[in-house]
Amino acid sequence: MSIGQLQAKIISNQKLAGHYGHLEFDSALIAQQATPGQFINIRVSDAVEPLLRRPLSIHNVQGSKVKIIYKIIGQGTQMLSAKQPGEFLDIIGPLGNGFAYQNLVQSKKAKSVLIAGGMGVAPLVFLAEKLKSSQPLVLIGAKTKNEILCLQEFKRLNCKLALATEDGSLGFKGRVTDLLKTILEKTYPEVIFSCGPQAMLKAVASLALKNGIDTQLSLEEHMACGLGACLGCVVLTKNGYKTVCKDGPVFAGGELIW
Amino acid sequence: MSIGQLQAKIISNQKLAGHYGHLEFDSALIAQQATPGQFINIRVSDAVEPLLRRPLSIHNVQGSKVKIIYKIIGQGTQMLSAKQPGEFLDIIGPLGNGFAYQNLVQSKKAKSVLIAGGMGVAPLVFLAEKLKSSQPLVLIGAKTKNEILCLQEFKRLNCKLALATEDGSLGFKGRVTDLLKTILEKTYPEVIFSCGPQAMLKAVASLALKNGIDTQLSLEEHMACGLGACLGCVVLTKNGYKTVCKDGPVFAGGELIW
Amino acid sequence: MVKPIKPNLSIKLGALDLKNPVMVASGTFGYAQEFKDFMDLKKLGALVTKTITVKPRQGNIAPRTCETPAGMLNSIGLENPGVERFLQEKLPFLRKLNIPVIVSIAAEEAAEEFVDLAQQLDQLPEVSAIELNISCPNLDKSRLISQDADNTLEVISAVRKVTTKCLIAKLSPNVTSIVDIALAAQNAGADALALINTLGGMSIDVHKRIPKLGSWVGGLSGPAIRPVAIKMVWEVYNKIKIPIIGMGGIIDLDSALEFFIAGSTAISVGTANFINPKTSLEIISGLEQYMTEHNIQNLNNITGRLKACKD
Amino acid sequence: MVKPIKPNLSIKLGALDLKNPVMVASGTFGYAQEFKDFMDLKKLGALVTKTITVKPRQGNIAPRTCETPAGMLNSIGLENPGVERFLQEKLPFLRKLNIPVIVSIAAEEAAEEFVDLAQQLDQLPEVSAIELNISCPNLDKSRLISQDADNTLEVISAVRKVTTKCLIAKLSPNVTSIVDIALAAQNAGADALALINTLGGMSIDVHKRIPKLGSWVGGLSGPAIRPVAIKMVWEVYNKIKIPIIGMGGIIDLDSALEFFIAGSTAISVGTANFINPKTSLEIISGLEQYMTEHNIQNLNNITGRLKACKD
Ligand SMILES: Cc1cc2nc3c(=O)[nH]c(=O)nc-3n(C[C@H](O)[C@H](O)[C@H](O)COP(=O)(O)OP(=O)(O)OC[C@H]3O[C@@H](n4cnc5c(N)ncnc54)[C@H](O)[C@@H]3O)c2cc1C
Ligand SMILES: Cc1cc2nc3c(=O)[nH]c(=O)nc-3n(C[C@H](O)[C@H](O)[C@H](O)COP(=O)(O)OP(=O)(O)OC[C@H]3O[C@@H](n4cnc5c(N)ncnc54)[C@H](O)[C@@H]3O)c2cc1C
Ligand SMILES: Cc1cc2nc3c(=O)[nH]c(=O)nc-3n(C[C@H](O)[C@H](O)[C@H](O)COP(=O)(O)O)c2cc1C
Ligand SMILES: Cc1cc2nc3c(=O)[nH]c(=O)nc-3n(C[C@H](O)[C@H](O)[C@H](O)COP(=O)(O)O)c2cc1C
Ligand code: FES
Ligand code: FES
Repeated sequence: MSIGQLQAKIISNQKLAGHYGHLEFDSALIAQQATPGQFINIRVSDAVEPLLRRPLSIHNVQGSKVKIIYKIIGQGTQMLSAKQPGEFLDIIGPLGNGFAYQNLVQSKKAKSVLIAGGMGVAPLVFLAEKLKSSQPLVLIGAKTKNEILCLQEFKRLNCKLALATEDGSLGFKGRVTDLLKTILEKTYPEVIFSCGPQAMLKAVASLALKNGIDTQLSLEEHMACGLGACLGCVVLTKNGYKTVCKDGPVFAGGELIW
Repeated sequence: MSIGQLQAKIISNQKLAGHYGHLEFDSALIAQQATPGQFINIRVSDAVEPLLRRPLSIHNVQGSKVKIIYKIIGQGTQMLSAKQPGEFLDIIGPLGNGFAYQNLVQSKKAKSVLIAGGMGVAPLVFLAEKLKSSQPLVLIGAKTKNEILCLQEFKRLNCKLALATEDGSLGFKGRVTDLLKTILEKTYPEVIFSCGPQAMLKAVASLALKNGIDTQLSLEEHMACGLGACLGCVVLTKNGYKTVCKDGPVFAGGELIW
Repeated sequence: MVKPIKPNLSIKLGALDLKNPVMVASGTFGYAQEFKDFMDLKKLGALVTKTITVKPRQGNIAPRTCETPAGMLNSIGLENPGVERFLQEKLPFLRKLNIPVIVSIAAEEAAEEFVDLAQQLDQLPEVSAIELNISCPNLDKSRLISQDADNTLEVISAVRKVTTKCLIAKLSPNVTSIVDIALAAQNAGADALALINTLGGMSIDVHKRIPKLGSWVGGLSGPAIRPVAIKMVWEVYNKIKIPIIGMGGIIDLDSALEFFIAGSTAISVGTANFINPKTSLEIISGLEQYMTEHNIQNLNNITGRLKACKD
Repeated sequence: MVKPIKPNLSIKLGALDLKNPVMVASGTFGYAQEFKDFMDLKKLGALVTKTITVKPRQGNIAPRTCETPAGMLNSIGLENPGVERFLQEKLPFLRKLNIPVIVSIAAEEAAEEFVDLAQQLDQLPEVSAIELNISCPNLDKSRLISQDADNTLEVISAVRKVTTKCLIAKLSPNVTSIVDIALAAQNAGADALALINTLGGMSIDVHKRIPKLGSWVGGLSGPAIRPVAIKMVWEVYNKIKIPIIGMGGIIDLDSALEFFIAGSTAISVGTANFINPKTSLEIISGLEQYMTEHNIQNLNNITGRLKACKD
């Protein structure tokens, strides 16, 4: 598997409700190699502002098309949202190590739970697609209703869905990790895959640990190179610091020191 | 007369042939006060790149409409050329002291010559309009044919026109100052108004001096504030350094020390 | 919810009271007159003049400014009309504004000029404070006063003897240890420190192969230098007792807050005055709103209040 | 018109020959392996490794980088596997590239570590040069070696005694006089100088009120610092005889040319490797084209060739 730096043509770039966007570009190299949990590093401006690339998860692939979804939070994602179809994006990818899921692909019965917090849905749709034969249970949590993303996509993949919003505007009222707690009283998955805010991932990890369940957690850190070269994006693990961009972004929960 | 900082709505922004553009915006404050030779200072980006405003001459005014023409030479003018009608431009102006021409306005016979080099036409169209009753002679010089700008506008103002291109692709073959030399053998204007590259202005000044003709020259210097506050944009005069943005941009040729 | 009380933006620099902590930096606001047409100058916390010398100065040859990534270089060279004409031609307008006027002064040759200037200004009620520019990179000197702790101590001590006015020492970032210089200034009796002046810099036109500045080298300012300024403010804040006036790349409320949190009692807007002349006024109103929303009564609940680590 | 001759991009750093003057800066290119997938590493003039220490180093706590206007801060803290594992795990790949490998080294506690490391590296044919990182701002030391001329002289002299390899001294810009330090390095027998390491900086998240870097302060790099680096290169170039490797905000051919014209014999690409990993290769081909177009045969017709003034 090899990383490429390429000029990828934008196929579509749509604003979603709220401050979200959905972008498709064309890259056989990335589409063919990408595995769920990997990401790309996008240069949003060819000027010096903003200076660094922006890391974004591979949301899904289709033929030679690669999809990403993004939340507009600052200058970089703002500029990304302004890109027009037909323009070219300077992209480096696919990057990092994705989720370890292969042993579950063939299985016919649900052995896995996917938990997304907010934008954490981004890499999980791709994963759900790989696991669809086993109909994984997908938990999505957010502050409020309209921050629950990708519902339709998960439904299309006929995943079992359970939702949680902190204000109760949709599904279970409370944290998605509280929802998980209740669920773990009934079901006993082999693996929990999760992506979202660090606090949530930490809660997921400790819950799973209590129940003796493996976890695969996708982390975020501020990145400069995205290639494992600058050693900027580290997290502390039982084997010392590791880079989120190269050793991760997905880590086994048991490996991490919070 | 008072300077304003305003958000002016762009009425139109057209690309002209070559690397030129033509922008109209709405500002009663500037349109009503502006005199030929004054300029405005435009903030082309609300990020920190490029950091400083860009000074541009007032090309003409019509009612509350203000026109500028620009040559795309770098990041700032590039960004300016990308602005869309309806967008708002952060503009400070009108700035500086324009051409001293009032004593000629009423005159019926041509007493003045206007000499433009390249983009130097920018402020001279506005001036020609004020002087049209006296049908001034307008000399325009450029490297080649398609760098001769605003021909139609000067014709509409029924100015007498004489052109010079260094490659001879249009009009007199050679420097516009050489053309001026031949003209000064026949005619004897009271004032020469000129705007263009420094080397050209210098040549115009010395020619005029030889012939005992007053000159009004519009200079350019790198600017930070555009308000006379930073003392960054100075030129050396017989009375010491003066600011191009506040004391100028127009100076009497005799005042300058080259 | 109880209606929040109006926050108190006033601060003290030595004996000098400011109604708010936002001023405009020396050399970036001329003598204020240039900005009167389009902003309400009376709202400023204080105003620092372009640096004045005893004799008039022509300044350096053009070009005197150029743009750099997220910053600019300048080599004005302290062009100013000299103290006499300043008092006649510039000060009257400033007086009418009824805001604290801080006069920045520098010496061209001998340090005594500082004393001479300070003595003249000390007489004038309309001068609220004196800022000693011992850090201008645009005098062709091999070493600036504020690049040496002993010289800093000496010069400020001498001036301290001849004036009771609030005395501000403006320091250069081009030093190995800003803390050493800051301590010297404090020991010499400075009432406050202005941090930072410009960073030495140079830029070349690679096509013409000439320096972009007529005098080759100049001072770097603007957002580009903000991280350098923030670090120095923070380091100095932890070692001295006198208030700090923070500056270096402030362009909006957030960048101003960064300086307060790093340890500034007041802040100064410089290069941003060229880009958006209203920056300082927008920071004042923004600051008031911010303090109201977060129910912060006094600025000393922001100054230096950096949390140990994220939790 | 006569067909122009192919320009000669080769340069010399002491006894070391480089086929072209473009290298990648320590800490910004890992151990090259990270970039092998998408660029032809063999084209590089030379490659400088991440700084190596005697013992393995964990480095600083996260976050270790943050963005600033036209720049970035880093506080990696010299994370590295230690010299032993470097030789076992990293050097073999580098050897295969057949390009000059410059190993950057630093001491954690005692200056003797420099000597120790230099002795080990001196043995190895695959090591072309040794760069002494006496300027890393990310060791919690009050003062860096290269912030003191005497320490600089001492350390480099000691290393000079134990190796005949090309010795490069990497200097910190956080000094009052870069020339004093450069002279000390030259007198100590350094073959070349690397200018500049990062500028000390700090950035604060004003909403959380915490420093953006886990270790609070770090080093500023990127286009923002280029004017500072250019000035130092130019000043040092005029005072010393040994070649300068210029760096600080190089992102393209023009910014590279700026460093050559200011007096650099070679240049190093740092932060730009994160933004466009091919920057160094594009500069090499761009430089060749530039020299061909302008009929410049050798780089010494560019290095330091700044015209006195515009005409
Ligand atoms: C491996 C990985 C995958 C990601 N996938 C997605 C995704 O699929 N969709 C999505 O919307 N966002 C994703 N993010 C977060 C995304 O990178 C940031 O939201 C984005 O960089 C913000 O840039 P900005 O300029 O808009 O915001 P600003 O806050 O202005 O960015 C300032 C700096 O902080 C960095 N930064 C800000 N937020 C984050 C963050 N959460 N993680 C890392 N760096 C950050 C930026 O890269 C930039 O360098 C991912 C992050 C990582 C590390
Ligand atoms: C009083 C005045 C009136 C002007 N009128 C016009 C006009 O009507 N039409 C037009 O096309 N141009 C005009 N110019 C020139 C115009 O300001 C520059 O072309 C423009 O600033 C270039 O910006 P840039 O970012 O595209 O180029 P860059 O070269 O990237 O700009 C880099 C820096 O140099 C400055 N700069 C570059 N060229 C000039 C210049 N010739 N004069 C002053 N500063 C410069 C820029 O402002 C910027 O700060 C005028 C300049 C002045 C001083
Ligand atoms: C054009 C210009 C002129 C300046 N002149 C002076 C001066 O005369 N005296 C002085 O103490 N500082 C002077 N400075 C420095 C500023 O006061 C300020 O310390 C510095 O620019 C950093 O702040 P900034 O990044 O907000 O501009 C000048 C700065 C600029 C840009
Ligand atoms: C993330 C990062 C890590 C760095 N690590 C080192 C290092 O280990 N040793 C060293 O001598 N310089 C190190 N540097 C400094 C660079 O080598 C270079 O001197 C500096 O970044 C200026 O160049 P630039 O602006 O092109 O990045 C590092 C810089 C960055 C950005
Ligand atoms: S971002 Fe450079 S190592 Fe991860
Ligand atoms: S640009 Fe500031 S004085 Fe002219």
